[in-house]
Amino acid sequence: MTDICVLRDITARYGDVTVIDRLNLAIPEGAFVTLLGPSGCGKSTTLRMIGGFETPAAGQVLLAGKDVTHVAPNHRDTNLVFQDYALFPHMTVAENIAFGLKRKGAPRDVIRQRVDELMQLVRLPDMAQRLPAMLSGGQRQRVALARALARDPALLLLDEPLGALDAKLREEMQHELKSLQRATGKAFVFVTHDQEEALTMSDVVVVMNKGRIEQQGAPVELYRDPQSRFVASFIGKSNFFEGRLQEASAGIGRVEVAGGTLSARLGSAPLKAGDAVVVAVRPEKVALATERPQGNAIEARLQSLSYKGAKSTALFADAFGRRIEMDFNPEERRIEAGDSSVWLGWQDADGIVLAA
Amino acid sequence: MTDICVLRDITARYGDVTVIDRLNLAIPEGAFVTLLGPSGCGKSTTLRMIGGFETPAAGQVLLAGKDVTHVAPNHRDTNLVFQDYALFPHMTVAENIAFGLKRKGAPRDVIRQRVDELMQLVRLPDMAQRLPAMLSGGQRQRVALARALARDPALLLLDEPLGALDAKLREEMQHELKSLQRATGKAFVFVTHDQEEALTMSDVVVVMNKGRIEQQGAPVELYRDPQSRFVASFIGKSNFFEGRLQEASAGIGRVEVAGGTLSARLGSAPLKAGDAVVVAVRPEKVALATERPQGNAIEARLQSLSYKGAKSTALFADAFGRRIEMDFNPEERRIEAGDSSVWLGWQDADGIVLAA
Amino acid sequence: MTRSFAWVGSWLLQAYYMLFVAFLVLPIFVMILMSFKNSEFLGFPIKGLTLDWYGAALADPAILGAVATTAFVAAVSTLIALVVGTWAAVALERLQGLAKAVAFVILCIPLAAPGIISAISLRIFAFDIGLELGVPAIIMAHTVHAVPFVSLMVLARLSHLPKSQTEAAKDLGASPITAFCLITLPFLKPSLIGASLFGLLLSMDDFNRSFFLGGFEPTLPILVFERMSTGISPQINAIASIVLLVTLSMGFVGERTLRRIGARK
Amino acid sequence: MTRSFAWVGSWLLQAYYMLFVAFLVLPIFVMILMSFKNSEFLGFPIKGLTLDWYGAALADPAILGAVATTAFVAAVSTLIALVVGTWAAVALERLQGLAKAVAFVILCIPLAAPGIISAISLRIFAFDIGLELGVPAIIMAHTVHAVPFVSLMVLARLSHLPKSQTEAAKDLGASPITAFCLITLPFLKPSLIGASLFGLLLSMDDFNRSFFLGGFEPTLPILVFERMSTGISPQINAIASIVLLVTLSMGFVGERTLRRIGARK
Repeated sequence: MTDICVLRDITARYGDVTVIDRLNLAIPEGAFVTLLGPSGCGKSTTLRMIGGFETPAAGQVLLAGKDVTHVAPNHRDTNLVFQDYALFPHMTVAENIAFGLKRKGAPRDVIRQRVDELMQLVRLPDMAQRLPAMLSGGQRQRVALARALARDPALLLLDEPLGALDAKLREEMQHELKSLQRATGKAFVFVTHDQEEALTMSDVVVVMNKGRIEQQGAPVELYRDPQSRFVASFIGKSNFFEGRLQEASAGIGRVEVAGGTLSARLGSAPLKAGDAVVVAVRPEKVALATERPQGNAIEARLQSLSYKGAKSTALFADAFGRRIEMDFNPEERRIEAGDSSVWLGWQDADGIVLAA
Repeated sequence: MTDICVLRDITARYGDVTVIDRLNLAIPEGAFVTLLGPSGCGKSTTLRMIGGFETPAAGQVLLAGKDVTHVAPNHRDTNLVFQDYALFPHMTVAENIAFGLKRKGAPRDVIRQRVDELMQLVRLPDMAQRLPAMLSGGQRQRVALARALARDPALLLLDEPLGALDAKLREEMQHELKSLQRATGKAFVFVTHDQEEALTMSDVVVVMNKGRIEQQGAPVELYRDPQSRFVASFIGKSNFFEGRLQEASAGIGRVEVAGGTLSARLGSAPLKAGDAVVVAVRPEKVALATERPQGNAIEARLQSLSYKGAKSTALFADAFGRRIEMDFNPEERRIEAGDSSVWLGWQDADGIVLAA
Repeated sequence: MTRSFAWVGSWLLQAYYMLFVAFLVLPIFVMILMSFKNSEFLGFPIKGLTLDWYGAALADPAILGAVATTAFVAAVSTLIALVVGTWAAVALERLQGLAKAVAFVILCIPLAAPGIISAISLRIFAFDIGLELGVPAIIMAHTVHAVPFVSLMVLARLSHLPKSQTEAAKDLGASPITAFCLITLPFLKPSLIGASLFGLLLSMDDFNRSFFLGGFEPTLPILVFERMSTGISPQINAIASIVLLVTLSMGFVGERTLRRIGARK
Repeated sequence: MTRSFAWVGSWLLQAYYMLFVAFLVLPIFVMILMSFKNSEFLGFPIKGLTLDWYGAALADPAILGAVATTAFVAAVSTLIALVVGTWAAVALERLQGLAKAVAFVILCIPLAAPGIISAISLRIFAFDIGLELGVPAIIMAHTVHAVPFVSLMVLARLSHLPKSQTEAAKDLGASPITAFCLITLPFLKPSLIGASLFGLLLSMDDFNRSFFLGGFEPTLPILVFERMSTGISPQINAIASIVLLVTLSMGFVGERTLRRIGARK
């Protein structure tokens, strides 16, 4: 698979602030790539540089092999779905979708046919003559998609387009976007700060933080093998135990933490004995026992219990002030509030040792 | 346990529209009661009638045994935490908290002591001289709580106070609110449209819809034994199979649906053979098999898969156009996309028969 | 009990309010009434009504001439101010930081200057640039006066144009100029209509500038003023009532138009 | 390449803009300049500068008297308009539906009426209610003129006061009146300051109403107008420059104050 878009050593600055720091990224053809990160991490700026709305201070943007770093958006073969949709309020749905085609000077009947086709594709027939103000949030979203797809761009860019929708509609649109991407076979670059959205939709998730890429990979990889503390806490939840690496062998590290020693898989970054590290453990991997279990064990007291229907969350605290979260199935196990201390444990393979 | 507040046959109208229809509700002393429902269900209006900001068209509001239906808010022993916090922008944190005490004519040093005490309680020391504009969302929330608690009300009312906070802070404040409620021993009436929030925090959840109470009970009761289709879909998710009740015996109903017969527990509402009903099944109760299982079985094809880290969701569709969601643990089972049809099944006790 | 007190209080408050509001419009109402009175004396009691004063006003060639001059000055100065003011607003919006602040303050100074001061300065200026007093000088003065209003109204709306609107147009292949014509201008339409109406009213109602820069063709306010030197007459009332009606209608139509446009968005 | 063209274009645009903006303030600048010129002739070239015209203006008892009258009229009419206008706004906010719309339109009519029409109607009204021309009549006219502005400014801000603010005050034990004084009034503070300044400027700069309702004590604009009948002189320029300076300073101080209050919120 070739790469439709490549960013080479991109740097971006606003005044004196470096918002993107020598970033390298390749977007494979036909892939659903998500840029994920907290607000201010540079994900939107990266997207806007691909679209031509920002010019990098250094580095190159390649589109289908050609350097487009200094090409204006109206001469670039990308289209952007804006966060606020940016539908033109004085134009009907059909006029909005036709806008890009008219700029190309396409003949009238070609435009009409393409607009019909796109309105079928995004499932909005019979809306051609409505003004955007008369549409619901989900419908506006669909018009914005159709408009951006109208010029058949090499790459579709989406800047948090689901942010304004409510939870139910959001989930529906996630399914639709994913199947639209499959149907068109185009590469999509999707920006979001919502980790669940990123996991659900993407082929590749690129996790960004402070203008740099922390980790990229398939959703399962990122969830199972986070390679930094940031990724382990930003994608899903993790319990962290800070300590110092004692020894590393056969992919398992032994970490000295307050009150004992923990064992866990080693992350891919090179670590050596004596390094400050954290052991990260997912809440659903934590098991409860009344007796001290073999292997990893932390003695703690229950702080609070919250019932969430399909799962429950128990919050424990240990003698060293650490808070440990445990997710469990309330159908399979009951935890009673009480004052006695309990033991929490997990398999070595369920924890991961990361640089602190 | 006596009831601190009782609503008797409350009706509320805006113009010709009846927003609350003969509602009866009792708030037990010291309980955390949540009014849960979609927007426009009348939950906020109910809260505002307890606080005295709306006067019911009919019915009575009793507070600590006394009829306060026509008593103005400034003469009522309740305090409200507003959705937008309603902090006074020209007053410091300390002045905001002291506002209610000054209206009572409390002496200066009593006020100062109580303000200090409250700022300790909500963990906001050293903020006394700040203006609200200089505080973060979570801090404003805490000031609003302290201000509402200052007059030591018989009942604290909270109108979606966590709506404006981001996910992380929201979860933190849920824990804090719950422990604050335990610490003060006061009854809290909390309004929200977020079912997870309601389940997590409440002793009693009152589910409202269209101005009426659909069901009330402990969180576990509502999730396990929803008594209406509305509750089954509003609290958690459910798959629904529409059909007609064939026979009911020993707490189990047999329901004829398109393509076969399903068995499930009967809900508490009286149903008789021939009634139109739905069978509701939680996504996490659905099991997958390649052969037709014993008991409940639906043949379906996989539509889409979404990975969410700790769980995955598979969306199936059957020959009758029904969409069936199944949640599963991606560590325990893999589902591959494919064209062949599969069988979905569940235990009789995991479904519930409800009026359609 | 408390409730019925509150009710009476609220009723009294509203009654007082109505009385007071009536007081605000009473002078205008009396003026219109007197223009229909069949007597030269502008006081009560009114013994009979007549339309004669209107007939006389509308048959007076001086008045008709003044109406024509007023309309011409208003139309031309508004048109120029509209183009120049919009352009100035767009240019100002592109400036950054200090330059923007300075340009904005400079734009506001002519607005804040009292009418008579502004008139004096424009008269000196006209004298210094060799522009003779008369209709062109009035148009110059009205234009200079109207431009800041146009610019501020356009700026106010321009600041509400999401950046994404013009970006989307460019993303879809529009050049910056096409994007301005197809997206920015239509977005500014309510401001432009509002500014036109405001400019017309400003020019039609202006006394100071028209007086100090006028020649031998008076605008309507100047004519009314000159006639007043012989005392207020029912005929002046008739002219004043017509002017008032036209002004209010323009305001009303403008408000309706803007509301209709607003509702579509 | 495209970029440097754009840069030149943008630079040219800015240069043009600066020139144009300069043209807007040029008349005012020339007027001020002429007030320092040591000659009666108000044109170029300027051969020498002097402060004599200012000295003469400030030593003229007629001018000093006019300043006192102007200040008195402005202060009294603004004070009354502030109280009445705020009260009218609060009352209007409590009305509902049609009553509110009607009250609002009535409030706007005096605003939309041209200055000279308003002045004529107020003069007839003063005559009919037996109020003699002079300072009290001017105060009446200025008050009636200022009230709608005050009301609209207060209303604009009142509509941004979240209902929860006064509800919270009542929830915490405040009576409706206490809630108004402790919460609503402080919230309105920026509007009230803005309306005061605007009312003062409106009164100080008014020509039409002061002219038609005035007696033997002229306000400053009237005095300037009367002196103009003998032609524009450097002394008038000096007075005009001082008035302009005072006006702009008031506007500037007001803007700063409002901005400071705004930043605190």
